[in-house]
Amino acid sequence: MARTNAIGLTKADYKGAPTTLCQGCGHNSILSQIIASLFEMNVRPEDVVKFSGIGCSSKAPTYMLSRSFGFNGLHGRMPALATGALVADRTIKGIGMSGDGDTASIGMGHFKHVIRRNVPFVYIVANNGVYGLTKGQFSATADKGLVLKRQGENPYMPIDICMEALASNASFVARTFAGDPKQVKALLKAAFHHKGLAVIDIISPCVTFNNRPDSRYSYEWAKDHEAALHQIDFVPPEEEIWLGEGLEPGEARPIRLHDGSTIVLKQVDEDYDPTDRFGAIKAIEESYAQNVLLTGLLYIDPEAPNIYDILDLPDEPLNRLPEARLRPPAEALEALNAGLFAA
Amino acid sequence: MARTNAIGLTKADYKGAPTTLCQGCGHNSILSQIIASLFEMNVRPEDVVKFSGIGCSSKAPTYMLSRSFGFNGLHGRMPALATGALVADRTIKGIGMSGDGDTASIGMGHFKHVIRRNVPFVYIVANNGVYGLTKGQFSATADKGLVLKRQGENPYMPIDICMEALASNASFVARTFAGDPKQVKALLKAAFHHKGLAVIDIISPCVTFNNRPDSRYSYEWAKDHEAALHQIDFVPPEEEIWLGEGLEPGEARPIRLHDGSTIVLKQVDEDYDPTDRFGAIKAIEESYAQNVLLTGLLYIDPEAPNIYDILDLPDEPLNRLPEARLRPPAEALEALNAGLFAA
Amino acid sequence: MTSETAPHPSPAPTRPAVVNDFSITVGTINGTGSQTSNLALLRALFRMGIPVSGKNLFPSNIQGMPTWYTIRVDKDGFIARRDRHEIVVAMNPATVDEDLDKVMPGGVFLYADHIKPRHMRDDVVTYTMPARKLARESGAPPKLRDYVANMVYVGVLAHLLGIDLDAIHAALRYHFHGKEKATALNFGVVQKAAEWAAANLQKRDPYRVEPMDATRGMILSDGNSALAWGALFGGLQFLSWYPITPASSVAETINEYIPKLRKDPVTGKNTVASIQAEDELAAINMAIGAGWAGLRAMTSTSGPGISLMTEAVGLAYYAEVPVVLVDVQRVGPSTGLPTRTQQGDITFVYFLSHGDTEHIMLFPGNLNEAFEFGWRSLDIAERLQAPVFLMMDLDLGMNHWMGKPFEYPAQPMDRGKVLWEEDLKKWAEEGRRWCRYEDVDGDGVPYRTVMGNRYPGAAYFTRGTGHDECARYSEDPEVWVRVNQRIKKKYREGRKYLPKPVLHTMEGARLGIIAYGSTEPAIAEARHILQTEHDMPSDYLRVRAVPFHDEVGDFIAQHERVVVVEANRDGQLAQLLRITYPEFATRIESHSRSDGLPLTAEWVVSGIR
Amino acid sequence: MTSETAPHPSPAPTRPAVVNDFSITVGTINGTGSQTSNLALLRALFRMGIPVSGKNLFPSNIQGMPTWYTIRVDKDGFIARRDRHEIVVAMNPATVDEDLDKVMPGGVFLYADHIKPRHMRDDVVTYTMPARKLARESGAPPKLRDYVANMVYVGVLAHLLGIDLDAIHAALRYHFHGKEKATALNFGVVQKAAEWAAANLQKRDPYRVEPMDATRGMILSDGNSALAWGALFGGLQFLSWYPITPASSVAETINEYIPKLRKDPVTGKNTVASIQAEDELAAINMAIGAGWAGLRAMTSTSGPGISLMTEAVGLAYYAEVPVVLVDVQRVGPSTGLPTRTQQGDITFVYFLSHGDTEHIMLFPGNLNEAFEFGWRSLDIAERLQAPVFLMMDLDLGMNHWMGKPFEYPAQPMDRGKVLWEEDLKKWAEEGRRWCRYEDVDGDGVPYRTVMGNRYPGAAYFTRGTGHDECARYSEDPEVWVRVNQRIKKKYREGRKYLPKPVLHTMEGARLGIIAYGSTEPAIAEARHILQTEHDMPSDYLRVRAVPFHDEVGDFIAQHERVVVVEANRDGQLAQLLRITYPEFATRIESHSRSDGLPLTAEWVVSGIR
Ligand SMILES: Cc1ncc(C[n+]2csc(CCOP(=O)(O)OP(=O)(O)O)c2C)c(N)n1
Ligand SMILES: Cc1ncc(C[n+]2csc(CCOP(=O)(O)OP(=O)(O)O)c2C)c(N)n1
Ligand code: SF4
Ligand code: SF4
Ligand SMILES: [Mg+2]
Ligand SMILES: [Mg+2]
Repeated sequence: MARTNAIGLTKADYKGAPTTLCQGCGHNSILSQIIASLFEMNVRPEDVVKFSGIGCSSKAPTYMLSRSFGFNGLHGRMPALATGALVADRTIKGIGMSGDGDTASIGMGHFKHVIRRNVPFVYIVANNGVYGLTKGQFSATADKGLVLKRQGENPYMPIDICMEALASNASFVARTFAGDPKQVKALLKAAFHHKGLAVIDIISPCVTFNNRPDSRYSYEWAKDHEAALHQIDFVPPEEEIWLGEGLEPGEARPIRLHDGSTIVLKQVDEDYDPTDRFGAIKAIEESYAQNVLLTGLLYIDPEAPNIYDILDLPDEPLNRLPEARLRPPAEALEALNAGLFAA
Repeated sequence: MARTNAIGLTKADYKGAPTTLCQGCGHNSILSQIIASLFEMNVRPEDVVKFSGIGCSSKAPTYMLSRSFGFNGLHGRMPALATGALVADRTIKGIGMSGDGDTASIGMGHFKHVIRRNVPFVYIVANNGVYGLTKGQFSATADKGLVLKRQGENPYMPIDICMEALASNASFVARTFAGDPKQVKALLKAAFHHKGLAVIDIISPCVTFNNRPDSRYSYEWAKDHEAALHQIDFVPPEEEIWLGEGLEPGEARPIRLHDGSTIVLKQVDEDYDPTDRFGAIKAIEESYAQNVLLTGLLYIDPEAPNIYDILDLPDEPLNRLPEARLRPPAEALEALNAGLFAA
Repeated sequence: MTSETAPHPSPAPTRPAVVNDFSITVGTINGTGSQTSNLALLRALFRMGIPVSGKNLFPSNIQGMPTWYTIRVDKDGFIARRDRHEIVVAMNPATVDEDLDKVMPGGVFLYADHIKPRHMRDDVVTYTMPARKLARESGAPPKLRDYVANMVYVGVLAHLLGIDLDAIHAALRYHFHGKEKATALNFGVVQKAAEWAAANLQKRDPYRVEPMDATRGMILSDGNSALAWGALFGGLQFLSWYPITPASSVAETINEYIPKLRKDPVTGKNTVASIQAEDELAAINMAIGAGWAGLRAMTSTSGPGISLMTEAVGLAYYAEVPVVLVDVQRVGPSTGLPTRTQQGDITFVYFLSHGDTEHIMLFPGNLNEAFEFGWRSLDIAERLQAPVFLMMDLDLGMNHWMGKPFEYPAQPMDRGKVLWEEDLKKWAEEGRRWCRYEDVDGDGVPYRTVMGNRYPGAAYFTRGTGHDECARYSEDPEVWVRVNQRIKKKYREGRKYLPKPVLHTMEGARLGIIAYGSTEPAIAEARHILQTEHDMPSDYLRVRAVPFHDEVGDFIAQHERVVVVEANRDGQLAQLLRITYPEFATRIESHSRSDGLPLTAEWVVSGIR
Repeated sequence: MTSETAPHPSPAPTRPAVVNDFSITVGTINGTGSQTSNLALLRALFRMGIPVSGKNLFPSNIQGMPTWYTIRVDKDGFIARRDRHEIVVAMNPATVDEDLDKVMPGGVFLYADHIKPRHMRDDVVTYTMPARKLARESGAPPKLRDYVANMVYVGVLAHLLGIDLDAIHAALRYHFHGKEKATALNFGVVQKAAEWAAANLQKRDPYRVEPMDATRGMILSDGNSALAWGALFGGLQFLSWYPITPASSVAETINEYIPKLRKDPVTGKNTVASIQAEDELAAINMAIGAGWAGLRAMTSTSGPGISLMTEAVGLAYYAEVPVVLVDVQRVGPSTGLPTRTQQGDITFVYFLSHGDTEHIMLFPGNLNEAFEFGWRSLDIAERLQAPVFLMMDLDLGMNHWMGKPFEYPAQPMDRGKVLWEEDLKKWAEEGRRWCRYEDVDGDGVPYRTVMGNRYPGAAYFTRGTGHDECARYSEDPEVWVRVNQRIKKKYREGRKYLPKPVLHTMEGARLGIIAYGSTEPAIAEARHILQTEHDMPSDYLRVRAVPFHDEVGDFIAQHERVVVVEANRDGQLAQLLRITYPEFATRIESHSRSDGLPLTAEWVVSGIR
């Protein structure tokens, strides 16, 4: 019998339609980790909603969580779509799945502005440096100098998703690699419990169009060059934090999230403070100089006000308020009329 | 008689239609400095082209350089418009004028991507933290906590134009203040001679909607808090660099541009290297901590390849090539036909 | 016309009085607060019981450019714009000469004495006034002098025309939200100016006002505010917007009134989420997200914004998401004339987005319909699970109109076919299967669930790609045909939920006029002229929605000649009518014009008689 | 149908031979290289002199999903899609059952022996083939086995139908750009498979091919490539694009051929600037900038991209900037069916952008027109200083069509009314004043200068806001009317530069058919059927441009009944015809369908007979 979690569900309860992505596509690994993390966190699929734009990455949500609502919107507009929807029910948690084309080209403006609004959802960029679904054109995150079939050589400097997120004051910024499932899962859990927008840039190789070993987006390069900032553990609110066998307190850094859960970073670089935005920028800069793929939780501000704080909405789902709480009474209209300039 | 410059023009030759901006609008000061810089650099207005988006700032180009071609395009799309046009004639230099709304909201994506393409023109963001032309709504650069008439309090963190430009690898990034005409002019000259895209974020107070002394975009605040990184001199290619009376070589930093002209930075902070991108980011970060308006040439990469290099176009204006150089000969079509699968 | 010799040549004062039947046009400089003066005049006349309208002709600019305000006073209640200007007030040196040219022969020209017209006309009555002097003497701080100088013409006109000073006082107090100091300062100038005029001007023109009883029980407001309030009373839950003239005030009014009207009675929190988006692409996608998730969602913009929303509207159409798009039309194509009015987005919006579409448009024709459609559009969108376009225009949206007090929505909110947990439970008990896009009732409208519904099987996956009745991805040709034909049916059948056209008939009419939206006053006046001056009685059908009700076809069938009058270049509604009623295509005549100004009755008549 | 008993039940082989008159449909898995096999078949048949067409029915997906390829072989040259499938090849276990169902009674079902159909039919001839075994034996590296397995059906069909192996060899060599190794590997499998078939299969079906002489001098290509080449021969100077199916190959082909065709003979540099934009908003604004600056500019996209270009198209319309927009139509609304074909953007594009607009559309109907309009559209855009829409569709753009070799442009490039320094000098000498938007020639087309012209007074300021004849900012109502009426005139008068409709007549026809674009083959075949089977001769007008030439109105006037056939839901061209010709609105019948597939002659006939 399949293993069940604390709310009695099996992993199958978190699955979606069979994937139609290519065999070996990084996006498929991401899907597995989303499923695994929700299963392990005992989240009801009904309490999750999925959003995406357009691309192979954006098709992915079809292949998970068929018991969750989902909206596969327009190319580049996922952040806006998710913002509108998430306002409707604060008790639901969002997962937005996008690609590097979807986010770093056509969706760049919305990406920046959803960050400013700190809308609480997990914003995954399944980043393969290429346009998969349209068959292999350069995306804005492609390495300078990369040569792709039919496209020639990319002459432009790449956009760095994490750098962009940090520049615009994102409250949660992480980078990971689809080939490092453990880290992906841990970061997903942390992101899921973050109070605001959690940006996760996941290097997710496109085996069909951009997996040559000289590409930063290939499995081979990423595996060989991954440099993890730390090991990440997520501790749900109800559990006690356990820093690990024989670990000195100084060797682990716990970060408390708004809902009482905790992220524990182990084997941390002593100097690295994930609540220091500028330090995160610096680390990214240096990772390029060192030619490594820096992964881990780069930055977090666990308490930054989110859009619910800003809009001052009721705690109940807005979409369930009855007419009596939405339509002002007749007296209000009388007062309004009385306040107008009348003859 | 009016003073003429080396090519025999008076300042009037650089003027446009009478301004219809508000009296005291920072954008008017920027216009004056553009006119002054071109006059002093002996640039023929016919060798300049103006672009803009939509906004008070974007209307501004009408009020200068009536002898130059100009295109007042769509809201947020100036970078794309300018890119297309500038490809047509490499012998023309572009000035793009935009606003904070135009660039940091609707135009954010194009801003990022014109930076990647390093299209050689002066990209001015006349930044007032507000939507002037639509009467005073918050823009994305507005201070958090700012209160504006009819709009309430701004709950969002501001976008920093220079930070965004640096994050995306811009090759020239400067910040200045419309109330500091000397610096504006010097930076404009440097920008004009830069090989690639030159981003200048000019704090340009909107006297009608955002000039309260507690706003970072007011004349008063900016004047009181301006902290210039250096004094800037621009030396055209034909002139000799003169480091100034009694100045030790170490006290001035010359930066040679691709066309042989030189930017000389004086009274420099010893530690500040404007060719160090990361240092620039750091300086901006620190300026917020110190609550100052940091101005000057933040970053320059004088040799980054521009779009002309990338597209490998002829040096002559593309738009003047005759038919014989545009339409392949009949033999080429025969060869093409011969290469097709025929019965 | 005879003329005096001194001090200004002007016609003899012996003409019969013209009472409550003229237009006043004031030429000022924008950014000098003339709106306060003009509204004071408008409101005072209205308070006196006289039908009025006020139209602001302003530049796309913030400060220093010419701007004009026209008040039409008409005892018969005809308040359309006119090309005739009986009384012109010149406060702007830059336009004084053209302002003078505007005055109709025999009319009045009143100008501030710091202004020097280059020529004079001997066929108009001219008065000057010491606007700056009186402003200086008012004790107003120097910064406010330009503002209060504009109060001078209010006072002078009050004297010349006989406008009730108490009514002006009331108008000012209203304007300044009851603030005594501002009211007193301004009213003081009005009084002083009136006194000055009484002492120094000799009335030589025939125009005056007299109190009437034609506005009792009415209010004055602008269409954008009315719409905003309507939406708030409609239970609006989500607004996304991006600033643009002439639509901004829809959102700004909503934002202003959320604290007043939409604090949750239970928690004291806001029950409307309002977000200023980064652009119109974001605005519409947010609104679609919200509408999809079960919120009553709206976005407000003008033509350029609609253009940017094009792709997303196709998504809403095909994924069947309720959302209201307010289009406060200004003059296009392109940036066009951002501060002028047009009915120019009709065919554009109807066919909006690639692929086969046909959209629902509502055309409010007055203040009360702006309010009503403000709430009704939310009902329609949710009922039909479709984007609904509320086609306003600058004239109705930003100008001041008379109206009745707003009426409380006549019916409870129609949330359409939404299934919550208990509904699905009942369906299950009844053995009914729910599929998102199934035409259960035969009206083309499927049942929907919304995000947050936790019932097993309630969740579905929404997409703009091909999908079958159960919302499953599909590239099957037959499925595509079926689903899209069902949607077509939904629009055909759904017409019954849209506001019906309004019919006005005249005895013996053979001529039919079709029009819509803000041209209402011009049509009303034109019909009067046609009947009285040209012996052409007419029937008039005011269309209030597209797709058309059968009544529209019937109306065309019943009239030998049907003239479609509209404020655009190409006769856009006429085009849609020809498509819809090919059998009558030839009898549909188009009379259209777009110059940025509201239509005049004279122009309407010119194309019909 | 009688049936044998063993090994597979199948009809008697005694039926008369069916020669060069059937369809072959192959069901495979995408990403397995079946395109190589299918093209080899298509090209070989074509090389044998037999009229063919090949249509790819592929999913919106990269790898692993079902995909079908249909080759129609028709001795009479009718090459439209058909719903009948005489021969079906099944290579995909996931679709084998539906593939079997597709075979028409009496037809052939050929499947790979690793596939197990769930049922069998006794009314079709069935063959199996050891595809995997032969692939294994081919010596191909394991990675390529799936690819070469697809070569097996090529060889088997070659044997069964009598396809010339040399022709297949030539087709493969062409496909692999002459690379011997790849050609040999694949051809080896074809040969082996043919040999296997010869040894193991007993032909029990009537289908075969015979060489003909119906394709001599012709070529095979796809419309997107043709268009791309046409544009390059048209002197294209600027291309901006954003990837989207089914348009990407327009830009990719242009990029591929810039080095081959457009190296400057003088400097060796590129004479085309091609930029992959960050989105379609950027793409169109770049192209407008380039067109404005005097470059021949184009952007290529599909429906969703056009939707995003909406605002900018209004700017190009009103600021009068030449630019070509290629719309390779796919199925909308919304993301719709990205890999299926439709003529669904007609009314949408015609009315594109807010305000009054009416756009120019060109409809290439075949490969050679795709090439010709590729260059001609650039001429038209510059001649009329306007956006020009080149309305392709997926069927014409991405499928393989027969055509004549491309013809060199028949006339020099028409750069329109552009004034350079020397021109302005001449004007000045002649005392003529130049103003950007002045209608000098009475045809509505003004003269323009372009960026870089240094002549005094050559520069002007372009804007999407109101402007007068001299390009000065203007909010004047009369100016607005004048300029926009002049633009309207430009479109009316400019029709003479657009490709005229093509007329095909039949003796005694009273029926008129109007159609456009890629439906050409279906119409041709349908007319044949109507004439021969239903005694309904027809005249056929193939429209190649909107706005319509007078010939279109004349054609309608001359026919009692006019059926407009198109591949969309709403009969979009018929709607435009009704608007343009209200006097004939009732005789214009619409016969339209949109299911994502190219129209069939049978369906066309069904709506007419
Ligand atoms: C408006 C619009 N333009 C273009 C497309 C075509 N398109 C589909 S997916 C895609 C790129 C997706 O790239 P990315 O986001 O990196 O996803 P990936 O497929 O690589 O996972 C594009 C351009 C579209 N669907 N809509
Ligand atoms: C597509 C579109 N949306 C909205 C507008 C309305 N609009 C005109 S100017 C402007 C804001 C300009 O702000 P900014 O760029 O900061 O310029 P400023 O006026 O402050 O100088 C807006 C939103 C427009 N013209 N087009
Ligand atoms: S094409 Fe690339 S991104 Fe798309 S499914 Fe295949 S491997 Fe993944
Ligand atoms: S409104 Fe503000 S930005 Fe616009 S012209 Fe006036 S001061 Fe300048
Ligand atoms: Mg990608
Ligand atoms: Mg601004």
